[in-house]
Amino acid sequence: MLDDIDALAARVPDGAKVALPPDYSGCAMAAVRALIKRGVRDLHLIGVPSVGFQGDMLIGAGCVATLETAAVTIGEYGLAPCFTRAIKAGTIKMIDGTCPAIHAGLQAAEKGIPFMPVRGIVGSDLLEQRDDWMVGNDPFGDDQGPLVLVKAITPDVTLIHAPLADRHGNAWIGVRREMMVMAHAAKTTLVTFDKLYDGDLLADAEMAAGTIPALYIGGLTQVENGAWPVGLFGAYPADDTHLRAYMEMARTEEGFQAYVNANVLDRKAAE
Amino acid sequence: MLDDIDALAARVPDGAKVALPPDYSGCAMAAVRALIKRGVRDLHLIGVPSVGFQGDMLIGAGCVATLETAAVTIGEYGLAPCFTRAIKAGTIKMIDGTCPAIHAGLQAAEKGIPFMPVRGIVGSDLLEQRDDWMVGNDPFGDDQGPLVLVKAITPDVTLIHAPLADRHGNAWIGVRREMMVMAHAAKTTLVTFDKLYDGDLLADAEMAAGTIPALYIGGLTQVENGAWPVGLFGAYPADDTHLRAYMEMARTEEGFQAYVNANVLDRKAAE
Amino acid sequence: MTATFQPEELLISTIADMLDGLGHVAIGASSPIPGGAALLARARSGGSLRVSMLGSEDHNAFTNGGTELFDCAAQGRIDAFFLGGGQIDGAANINLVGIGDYPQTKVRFPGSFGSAYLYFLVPRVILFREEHTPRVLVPKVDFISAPGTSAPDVYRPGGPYALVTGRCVFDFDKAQARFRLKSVHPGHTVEEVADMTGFDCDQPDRVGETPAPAAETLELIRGRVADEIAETYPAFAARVFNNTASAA
Amino acid sequence: MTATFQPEELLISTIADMLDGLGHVAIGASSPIPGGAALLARARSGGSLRVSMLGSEDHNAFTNGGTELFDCAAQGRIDAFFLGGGQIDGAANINLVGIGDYPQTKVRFPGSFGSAYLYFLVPRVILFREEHTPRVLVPKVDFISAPGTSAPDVYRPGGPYALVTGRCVFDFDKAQARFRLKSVHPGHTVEEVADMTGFDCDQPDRVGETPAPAAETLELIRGRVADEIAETYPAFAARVFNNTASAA
Repeated sequence: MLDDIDALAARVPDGAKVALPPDYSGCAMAAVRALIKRGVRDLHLIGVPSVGFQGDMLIGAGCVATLETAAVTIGEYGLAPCFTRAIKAGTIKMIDGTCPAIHAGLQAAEKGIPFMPVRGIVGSDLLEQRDDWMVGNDPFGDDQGPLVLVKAITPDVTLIHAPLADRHGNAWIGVRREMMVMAHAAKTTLVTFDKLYDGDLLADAEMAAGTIPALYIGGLTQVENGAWPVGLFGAYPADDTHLRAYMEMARTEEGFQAYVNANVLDRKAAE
Repeated sequence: MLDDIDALAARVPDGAKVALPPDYSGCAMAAVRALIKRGVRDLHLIGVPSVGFQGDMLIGAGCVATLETAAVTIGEYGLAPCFTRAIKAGTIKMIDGTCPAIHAGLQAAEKGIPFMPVRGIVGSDLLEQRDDWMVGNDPFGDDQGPLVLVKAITPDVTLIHAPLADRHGNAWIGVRREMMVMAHAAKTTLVTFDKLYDGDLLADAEMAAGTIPALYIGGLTQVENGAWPVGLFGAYPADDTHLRAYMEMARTEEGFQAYVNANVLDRKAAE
Repeated sequence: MTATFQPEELLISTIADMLDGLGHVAIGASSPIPGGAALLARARSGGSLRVSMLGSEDHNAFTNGGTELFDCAAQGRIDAFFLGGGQIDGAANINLVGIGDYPQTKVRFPGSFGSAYLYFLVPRVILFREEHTPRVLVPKVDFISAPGTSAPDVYRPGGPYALVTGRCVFDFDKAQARFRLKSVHPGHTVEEVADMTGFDCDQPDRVGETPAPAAETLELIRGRVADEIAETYPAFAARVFNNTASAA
Repeated sequence: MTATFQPEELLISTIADMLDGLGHVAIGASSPIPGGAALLARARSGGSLRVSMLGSEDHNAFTNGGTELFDCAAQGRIDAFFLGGGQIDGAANINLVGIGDYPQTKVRFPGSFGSAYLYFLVPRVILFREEHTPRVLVPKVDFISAPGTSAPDVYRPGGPYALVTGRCVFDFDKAQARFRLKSVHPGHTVEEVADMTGFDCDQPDRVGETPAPAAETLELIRGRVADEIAETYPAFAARVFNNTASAA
């Protein structure tokens, strides 16, 4: 158990390959603010399979060198403003993917194999951009045509927010098992969590089924409401008013900087 | 929801490829007895990744043409008597595998891909027996040597016993997620279960994490103590006395037949 | 008897008609109208239609995280899905990436999501884009996120079934790789559709009007469907149905 | 001070010494003595050693079903594992399949389990077989479930570390692909080991005696370890430790 969110953020080195879940999963937004406050640089973000406000903020704050994702989406709020600006300006390297290929790459890392075959994709312009995807064939020759072979994706860090964790270092994520694969695939996983579970999550058969074992987790810290202003499945909805204000402010670089000043730099990271 | 265990057993056609879990997972023993009573023939059993009393009984009763598994094991009780006899007599076709390759084959089916790469295996005599395993290479040439490519395994039926199921047709299996992969990979899944969960397993975030959705399940029926005489994780231990009696009787073909007469044919299937 | 209805209600009703009789419909991110259509079809199915909606907790039968939708599609267990496109061309190629030269596109869309996969594997993919302008419906997309058709050697049980816009419905002819105008929504005209469509398509001599939602359909949409969709799309439900059931 | 001890207690103590300082030890099916050794090592580690025991509910940190042990090994997260063998030969090849011509072997063992994989991937694989006879320790196995060594081009971070039997401990020299007698258990002799070993191996001039378990080790084994192992192996615990804590 780490002391606070800054101690957790300190474990993400500059240049790290960091896997992040989408806004409907478990977003460690407080940790993202701590990373921006620390001024982390040159991150290679992987959206699993897409990324939302976390990605937009880190890009806006200049923390990102490379973005690998199937999409950047902030749902009903519109196009991600900092991401859109960065693409236009060419300030980040973009690696466009497709959801099942990102999952497959992580599953390959989970299984310790160098690649995983994926259906579809052939004929998409995505394929031409990727030197980590190849077209191959079914070696058993069942003649169902070409397959795409996706290279394993091994994040240095998986960064997530969980509703619950226990003193043994286990974290509960319920059915949001993309975070389980992310934890298995990554070299280490950093977790913020809302509430301390009083007991051993693995000792309760019902809780265990949705728990990432401590085995995969390199550091945890409690941050109540740690997904804010994004929502957390089963716990709380997104802070609509705040997110609309973000969208409004982030329309310009200056506005985004004002947002960061007010919400990241001038405040304690844990709201 | 099916009327009874015989209605469930009727859904396993002769010649079906049937995936079964090992004794420490969720064994539908009552369904196995119902299958023997019905006189099912020519099954292709897949032990995921090994099989225990279920396999031994089905083999002893002459229901099995082919056995594909990483092992037949009944743990502390000794060597599986009917299996051992069948191998010696050459009455079943044996397809020896290794645990991760069986899991990989099922995961390939789960993902709708024709094969999955697996580490290890090269240099094992297992490889020479398998026309559904091939040696291949990493197409990205990271020079970590040969890989085994395992062909997808698509069971016709996955047959399991779960501690709980609900009226919507969802079944709870907790952390025993090999049964989840088996359900995803198979054309259909048949489930017996101990207790009816009063509500919707998918609506409860804690239960949902360990639940096979009805989507994958072709039939369910309640059989209390349905894993007996094998144990059920978190619910009840194996019936040691009964299993020892089985081991004693099954040492000979006549003894096994006497066991079947007493425990399968002369009794109601649900004890 | 005709009732007045909103454009969103017509679209929900029109799409729902394409889902009747199916077993399992899945809905991706940011798709309130397809989601509403699936929930309407489910309400009419007597419970036989399963709906799996990304981002929903109530309408989601998945328990294996982000991979399950894709695995499930590959297993043949999903009958219909929806895709949109920043650009859609006459061969049903879709572009979810951007306009201009990749990667530094002058307009950037969110990204391809699962389109490059689901378009191949789901039998009935319904293309849906409310905006029907030459800017969206183009002769040729700038970036193919997912192709409309594939060479015969490509494994492709799935593909485009129809294109629904704010003005009309197109069917898709896979053999010809061309759209065919099927019906024009009430209040719109064939000429207007022709003017606003940037791609070439087949146009029969007589093109009907998209059927208006029946009164009982509207009642279902405004009642049960509005309540159900509000869980995942509260802003949409509030705007269209004045539904504030899920307001925080 | 020397205490009397049972053979199982010596084996548990001997194997546990090979696990001290590791981070994560996994135990497969039907392995009460390796299981006991891992639980002993954990008891001595002050909680830093993780133990994942197949079939156990109390000592199992896995939540992803049957695949997790194998995936975890491939990720490099398992430091030690145990394998046995119906036959084990001098090159550390193991046979878990049968004696005679495959497939209609005249003696059939349960099967290869995960050996053909874990033997390659887990750095410290300890071979354990209580029976030490020429029938088990053979010049060449009839069927290679998993090979002791591999060609240099094969990805193999793991492999055999030692062979522990009811009579002695062998180390394994990977470069030579040969066992080397390390110590003989109390009550057994080097000559007896030579007689009962069917394969050729290196034998130093002086071979020590396997250290007897210390009194505090025996106390731990008979107390905490006996209680903990009884959950997964009640028959073993009852027989060896007269432990009936888990009797139904």
